[in-house]
Amino acid sequence: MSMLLSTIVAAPAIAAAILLALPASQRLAIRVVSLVGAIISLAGSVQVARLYDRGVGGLQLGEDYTLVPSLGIHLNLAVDGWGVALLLLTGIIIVTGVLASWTVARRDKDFFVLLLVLVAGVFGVFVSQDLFVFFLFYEIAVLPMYLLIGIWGSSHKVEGQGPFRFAWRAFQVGGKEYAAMKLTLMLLVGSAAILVAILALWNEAGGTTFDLTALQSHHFSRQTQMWTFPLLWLGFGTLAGVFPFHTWSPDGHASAPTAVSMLHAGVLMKLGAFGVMRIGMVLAPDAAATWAPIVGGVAVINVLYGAMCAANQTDLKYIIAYSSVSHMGVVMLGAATLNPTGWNGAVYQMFAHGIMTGLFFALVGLVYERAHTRAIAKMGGFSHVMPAVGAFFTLACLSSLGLPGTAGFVAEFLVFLGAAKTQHAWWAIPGVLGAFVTAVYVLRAVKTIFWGPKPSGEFAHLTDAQRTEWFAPVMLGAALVVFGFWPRFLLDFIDGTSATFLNRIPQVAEVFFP
Amino acid sequence: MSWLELLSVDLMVAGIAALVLVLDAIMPSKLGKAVGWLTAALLLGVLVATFFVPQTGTAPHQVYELSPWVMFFKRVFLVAGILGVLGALEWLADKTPRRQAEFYVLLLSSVVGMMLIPGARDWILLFVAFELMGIPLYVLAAWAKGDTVLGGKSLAAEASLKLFVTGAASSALSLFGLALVIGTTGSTQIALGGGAVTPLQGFGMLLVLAGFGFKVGAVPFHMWVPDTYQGAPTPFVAFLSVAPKAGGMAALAVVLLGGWTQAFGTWAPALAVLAFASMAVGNVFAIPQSDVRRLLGYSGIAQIGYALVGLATRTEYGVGMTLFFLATYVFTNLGIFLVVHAAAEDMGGHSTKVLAGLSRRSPWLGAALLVFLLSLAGIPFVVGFWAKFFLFLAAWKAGLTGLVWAAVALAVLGLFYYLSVARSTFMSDGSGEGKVRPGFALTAAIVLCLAAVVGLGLYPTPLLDASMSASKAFFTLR
Amino acid sequence: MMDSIATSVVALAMVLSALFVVRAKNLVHAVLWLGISLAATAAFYGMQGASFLAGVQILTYVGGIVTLMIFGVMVTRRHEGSSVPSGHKNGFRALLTSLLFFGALAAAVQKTPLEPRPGAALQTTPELARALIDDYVLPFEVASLLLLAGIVGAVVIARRKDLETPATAEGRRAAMAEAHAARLAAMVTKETA
Amino acid sequence: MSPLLTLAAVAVFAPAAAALLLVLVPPLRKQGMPAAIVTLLGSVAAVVSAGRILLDRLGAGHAAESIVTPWIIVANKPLAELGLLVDGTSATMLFVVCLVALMVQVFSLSYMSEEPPAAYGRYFALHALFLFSMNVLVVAPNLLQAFAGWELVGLASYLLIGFYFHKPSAAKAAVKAFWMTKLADMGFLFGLLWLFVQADTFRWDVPVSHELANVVALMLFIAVVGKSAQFPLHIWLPDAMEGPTPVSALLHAATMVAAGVFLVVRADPLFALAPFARDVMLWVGAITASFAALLALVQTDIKKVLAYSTASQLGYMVTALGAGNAFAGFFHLGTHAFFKALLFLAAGSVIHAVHSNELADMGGLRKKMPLTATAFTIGALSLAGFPGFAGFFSKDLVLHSVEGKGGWIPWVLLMASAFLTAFYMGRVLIKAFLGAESSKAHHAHESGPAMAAPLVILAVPALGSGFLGAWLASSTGHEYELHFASMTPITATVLGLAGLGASWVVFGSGGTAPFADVIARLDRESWVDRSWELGYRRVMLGAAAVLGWFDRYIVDGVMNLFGWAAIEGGQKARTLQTGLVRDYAWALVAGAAVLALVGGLK
Amino acid sequence: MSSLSQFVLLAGVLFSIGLYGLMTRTHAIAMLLSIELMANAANVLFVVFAKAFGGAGQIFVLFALAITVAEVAVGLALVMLLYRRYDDTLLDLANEARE
Repeated sequence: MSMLLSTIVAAPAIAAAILLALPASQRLAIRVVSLVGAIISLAGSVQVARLYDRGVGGLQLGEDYTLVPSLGIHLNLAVDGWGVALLLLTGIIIVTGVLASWTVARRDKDFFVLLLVLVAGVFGVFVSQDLFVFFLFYEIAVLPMYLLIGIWGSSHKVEGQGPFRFAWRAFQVGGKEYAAMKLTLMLLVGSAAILVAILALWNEAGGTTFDLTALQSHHFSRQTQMWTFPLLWLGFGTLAGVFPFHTWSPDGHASAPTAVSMLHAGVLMKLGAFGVMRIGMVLAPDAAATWAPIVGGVAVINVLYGAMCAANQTDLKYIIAYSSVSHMGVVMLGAATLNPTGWNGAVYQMFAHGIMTGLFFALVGLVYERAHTRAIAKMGGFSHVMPAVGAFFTLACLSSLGLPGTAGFVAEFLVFLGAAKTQHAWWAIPGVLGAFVTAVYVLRAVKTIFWGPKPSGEFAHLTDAQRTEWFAPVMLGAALVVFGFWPRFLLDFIDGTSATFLNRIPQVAEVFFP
Repeated sequence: MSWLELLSVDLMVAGIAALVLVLDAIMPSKLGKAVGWLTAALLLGVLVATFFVPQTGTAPHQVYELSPWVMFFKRVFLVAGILGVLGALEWLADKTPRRQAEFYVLLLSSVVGMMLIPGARDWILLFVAFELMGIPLYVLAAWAKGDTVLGGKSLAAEASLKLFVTGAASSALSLFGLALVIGTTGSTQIALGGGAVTPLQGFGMLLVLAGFGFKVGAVPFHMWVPDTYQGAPTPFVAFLSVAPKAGGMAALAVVLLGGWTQAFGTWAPALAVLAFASMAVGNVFAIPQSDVRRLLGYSGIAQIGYALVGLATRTEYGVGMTLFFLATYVFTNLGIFLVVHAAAEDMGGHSTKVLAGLSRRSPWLGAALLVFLLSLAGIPFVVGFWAKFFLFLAAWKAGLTGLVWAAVALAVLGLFYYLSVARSTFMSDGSGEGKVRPGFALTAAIVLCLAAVVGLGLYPTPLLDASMSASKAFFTLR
Repeated sequence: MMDSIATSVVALAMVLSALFVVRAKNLVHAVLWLGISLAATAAFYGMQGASFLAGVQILTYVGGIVTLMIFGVMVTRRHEGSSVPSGHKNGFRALLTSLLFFGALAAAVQKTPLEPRPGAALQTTPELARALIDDYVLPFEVASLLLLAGIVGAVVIARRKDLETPATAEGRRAAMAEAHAARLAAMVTKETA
Repeated sequence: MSPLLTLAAVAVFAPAAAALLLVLVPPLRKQGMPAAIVTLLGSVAAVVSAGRILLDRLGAGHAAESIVTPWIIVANKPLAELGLLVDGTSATMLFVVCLVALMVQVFSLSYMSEEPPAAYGRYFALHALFLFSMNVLVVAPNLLQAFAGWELVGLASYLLIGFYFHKPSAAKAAVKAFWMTKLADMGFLFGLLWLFVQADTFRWDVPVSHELANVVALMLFIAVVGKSAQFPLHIWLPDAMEGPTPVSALLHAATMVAAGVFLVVRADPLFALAPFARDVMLWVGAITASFAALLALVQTDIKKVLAYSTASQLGYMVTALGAGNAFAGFFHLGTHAFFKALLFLAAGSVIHAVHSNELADMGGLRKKMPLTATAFTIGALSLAGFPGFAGFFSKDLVLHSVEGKGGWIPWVLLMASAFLTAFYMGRVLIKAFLGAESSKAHHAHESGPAMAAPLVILAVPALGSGFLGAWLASSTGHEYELHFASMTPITATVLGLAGLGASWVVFGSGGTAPFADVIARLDRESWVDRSWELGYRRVMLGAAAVLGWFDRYIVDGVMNLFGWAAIEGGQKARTLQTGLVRDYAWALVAGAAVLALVGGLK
Repeated sequence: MSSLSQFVLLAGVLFSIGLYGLMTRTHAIAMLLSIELMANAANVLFVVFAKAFGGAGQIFVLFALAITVAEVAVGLALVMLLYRRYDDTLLDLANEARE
């Protein structure tokens, strides 16, 4: 039995444990330990991709440890093709995230501990083949966010308006604590819904095992599926930013420190979408088919609405945050297609958006650290002083608007194609429109921030990326282009797994896999 | 073998109490902290001894029945007693140096009472044990009678009187109910046997339930909880908040599931209502609280609501999960109160405002508090998560889906105030200066709790297996 | 017939004196009414054939507890004189709740057929004694521990000398008297408002 | 892989290698000149390969060679493929593109020499990127790859227009160009999606129903309208002149904007099945040709004249395509690429000399810059359709194909445009090269050999490529016939000469065009531009503002409402706990009484 | 109505009176008195039932008496504490915890 997967999951956790033992004054050691933990995970993920036999497909590299025998809970780890892609994503993001956090000054030990714990949870979710353990890791991945944002975040103020103005009295809207609390509570309301659904499914399958493979082979009654699926969809979907439960995301991402935004938008939101597909749609296939029109309908709202909201923002982080809402809509749209094209696209979009938004937030962090403002109206001509940042930002924008040659294109194209293939072909229209609106707001942002006359005054002496700051943009940018030009590096993994899962949806299986 | 052997553990604890009393009488002024250490050490010895004494057996006249179920509870109470003693040790020596021994005697008496509950098969024994558990608590709640409590107000009288008056009243209520139940059957055996429940018996049963409800702090018999938690000495509250609750739950289990099995139609709906009301009221009322002890009081009400859900399942599974919940609750809640106590002693108060910046002034205490809070909130890899999750599993399996829905939703609400405490202690920097340095015994107690909460969080199986086999024993023997 | 009249008289005494206990304005009177009620109860026990209990009732309750109460009232009274206000608030709410309770009980009694079991006999005093040291020896021992704990507890609480010197106690007393006046005033204004 | 395909691969990947090298090795790029050398090497390799392919194609008829590899896999089957397709069309286009690109790059060596090294390097890196992208499009074996190349050239265009990103006007123009083309590209994407959904392929020559063909062709045509600056999406092209002049020559005149025409030529099998789409193209092309020609008449900026002229000429090509003669459009594309590139480079030479784009700053340059003047004149005459020049042949073919279509109206419009073309080119010639010298022109002088050589080289095909029509037709599999004796060429020639003559009459004496005010207003306050502006600011940003507000204060407001309710509820609830023991007792008793009541009545 | 039912109701009346006192009294000792009434009513019930159905009702009463004594002892001590703290024995005074 290979220990590869458990190594990937445990490396960050062990690194965090070592950090706990280190004195807070050992600042370099803290960073090095964190980085080593992250790199081990990344290397492990790469190794997983190498070892995974695409020809065979299915679950591979399995490990099984009994956790709670009396309840049939096993720490059952294995990867499928989706897992490979998402492990790679997480590995890349955490390594770059650690590097992007090199300059965290306050309570840095705590910061890295929480960051590593969080990422251990994320890795865990992607390799868990036990529903309970899946949920366990899912929760772990969600909670450190509260502290990460609450302690290291940044605040601003939003004045109350509109009919619910009075509710503004209760808290400081826009503050980091508000953002952290809103994020955590909304996500945990989501987990509560998931929990109930899990209980119901577990109980109906006999109440003896949480093993996903076993649960998959159990055909749940249509009635159970019909009410558990929406719970799973909205529960996980809250993390994936499904409208109208996306509202934690802009505030959360805007308030979060760089690496946290990277991880959160880059990886955590994918956890939500992954959950909807891997748990919701696979375990409740009939309901998924029945609910698909609504899931897809909401997803296209997400795409277009998120893009339009982003177009209205003046704060750089809010732009990126809303763009995440929009792009996660693409993922959910892909999921709702219930065909291999759309599903490949959805998973690919998870990867592509993860990398892209990681790059975005890393760069925004760089800019913010230097300019100390996120109001794009105040910026201008930054390409004169930080050309590389400008170039990478543009690259991220291009992927974001789905330019061929970037990973974003492959993903969005597949999703739109998948959508067009369904009975609800109109889904593709708002989808593509959303991509256009994205082009409008991202390029406007590039123009405003990076183009224009050479900055003067306080911005005249800003510097380009330096030393460790280079890693994140270079790695992520390269990933965007490489996986954009040659998507098969990942698609070959993803494709086999999508097919396996879709086979479970009878209506779909008939059409695509006769 | 005398049947007294069945009670060896209880006798040992009573013996410790006697020893402490005698020692105090012989050399009252020389003992100092030693008496506390001695008590803790001896209790630890008893805890070890529980593994070597008879594990099963029945006393004559079916008054008492020893089983793994009973041993499980005994160990839980012993652990709570040890941690309670350790937690209070330094505070006692510092604040009330002249009545340390009495504190331990009363605490141990209460522990003896608790330990007798789960094995009781006769109403008289159960009732007396229940009161033995309760009466010392009235006194202990008033322990800080003379000194000015942190924050300026001495709340000892208020804390203990509220506990006492409501406690005595609920004793009377359950006595009246009991008269209705056992008077009409003519037997003091708890086991009710078959036959229909007459309305008068039903009336009585629910009065008894109300009386027990008081002890576990279930709504609407919970009103004393916040006031007492806030006013009584914190190290004692740490004990009060867990051990008597477990005792009350044991009594409920013995009576409802062991004795009145056939009459579930009468009490099961009421239990569900109590569970729901406790979860709802506890979670909602906790939100605006600024005093951490008071907040934890409401939190405790809510937590007991969850445990009641476990009992309401009426299944071996559910009871096992409840045992697991209670055992972990001992570590979690004792731990959190001890941390709050340690912090408050050096920071000068128990409000969230005063405790702000704890983790800056003492990183490990801040982290410990965070861990306990997360455990109470039910976040993974600390034991509270498993506890809640297992309960929900059992409840769902038993068909109590409505309660699970409510419990899950209210658990999220609970997060709101747990995180508020974390926000203050872990996130904000606060204004005070200086380290927070709890004494050795207190540190030891906190570390033990922390180790249990984290360790069981990572690998809950041993405790779960113990709980399940205890529950199994209970259901086999009843 | 005589029996039932006597029982009725005793019962009436029990109820009336109980009513006075909860309605008497003077606490000292209330305690004395309690004594009468308990004594009437002892008489009731006697009529029910529980003569041993009747004796115990007189000894512990009337002789012990009531005396203790009187003592307590006297020690804690604020002013010289025999009148101690016993306080009475929320009477209507309490009345309704009590009636609810009693109504519920009455309904339950109404619905329950209560026929004495033929042949059932009250335990005689020797039987009681045997039961106490045989069947219920364990609870008996536990009860002794309970009494011990009660005594220790009562002593610890009632004892005054722990931390205070007479001087500080005097100062505290003065301060408290002041605070008390203020609190009472506050309560009065709150009530009137 | 056959040698031919290997050559095609070289043509595609040599510029790609250059671009990649310049991206990955920043020092190389930042040095400036090394970057130019790398790019030029790539382009030379591409030109040589493309030339070799073209020679090979000379006698090969229209046989195609191709190779593909799976690019996107779905359900274990290739959904999309990448590859190379070499036939007459792509071979010709490849050569034209590579040659013009090389010429422009050589020209730029000198033209851009005043830029700082880093910018110089960036410029050439972008050129390499462009050439790669364009070649990807040209050799595309299917619509999807064509789309990829299509978008990538759009990117190159965006980056090159925004080359002077410190100028707000350039920044704005770049973004505008991208937005407008991207807007139109949605049509391409929808077309692709719909085609694939219905026909399950991205092949160029998929047999489909008329209905589907019409829909897909129309969708594709929307993209063509954007990329090839057809009415009403033409407005980005004049603004795109903010980019360096060689960029305008290459992207916004010769190659990239012609990609739209190339796409239609490539997808001819599809368009052949789509009569309705063709009708639309006919009209849109004709309107654009005449409208843009009219606007070209009043421009004072030499590059803008050429830009409108480009739009107008693209209109010609589109009309031809709409008329069903893809070859005419393709032929005109080829000749236009040469003479328009020549015109732009010559204009660039002038601009370089006088440091101004304004016609008013020029004048009498024929003496100072004879070579440039000659080159410009050749280009202008070719554009005006002067007999014997390249433009004459291709334009003739276009006009001929339109005969009788659409009730002769498109034909009339194109004829009018032919007159206008000659008229405005005459105007530019006269204003820039004849007449009195302006103060700025006084110091002008001919540029160095790096700028002169491309002019000379490009002048050759601008003059003579018209004679290659028959050969081109045979290698692309079309019929080609000259119709000198018919009405159309004669009318066109007469009108062209008349235009030149009229311009001599009107402008030779320093006059202005008739109705200049009216036309100028049509241009500056163009309702087309303003409509788009309005659409963007009012409709899109307006909707965005509304939705943004809705999200912040309604959606979020509802969430805040929950939080508020929890906090307020807690605050309200705590007053229930009075702290009075009798209240506690009451709760206890009442609770117990209710419980007992239920228990007793059960 | 049988005499047994009447006796049960008698106990109920006594208990309800105790409840009433518990809920209305503000003086700590008066509350204690009410609780004594309640306990006494329960004892009455025990005795009544013991006579009707046999069983260990009387034993229970004995234990209940013992417990009551302990409770009263502790209770009175607490009342003293209250008095010392507030210089009065009104329970309403003990309301400082809640803010």
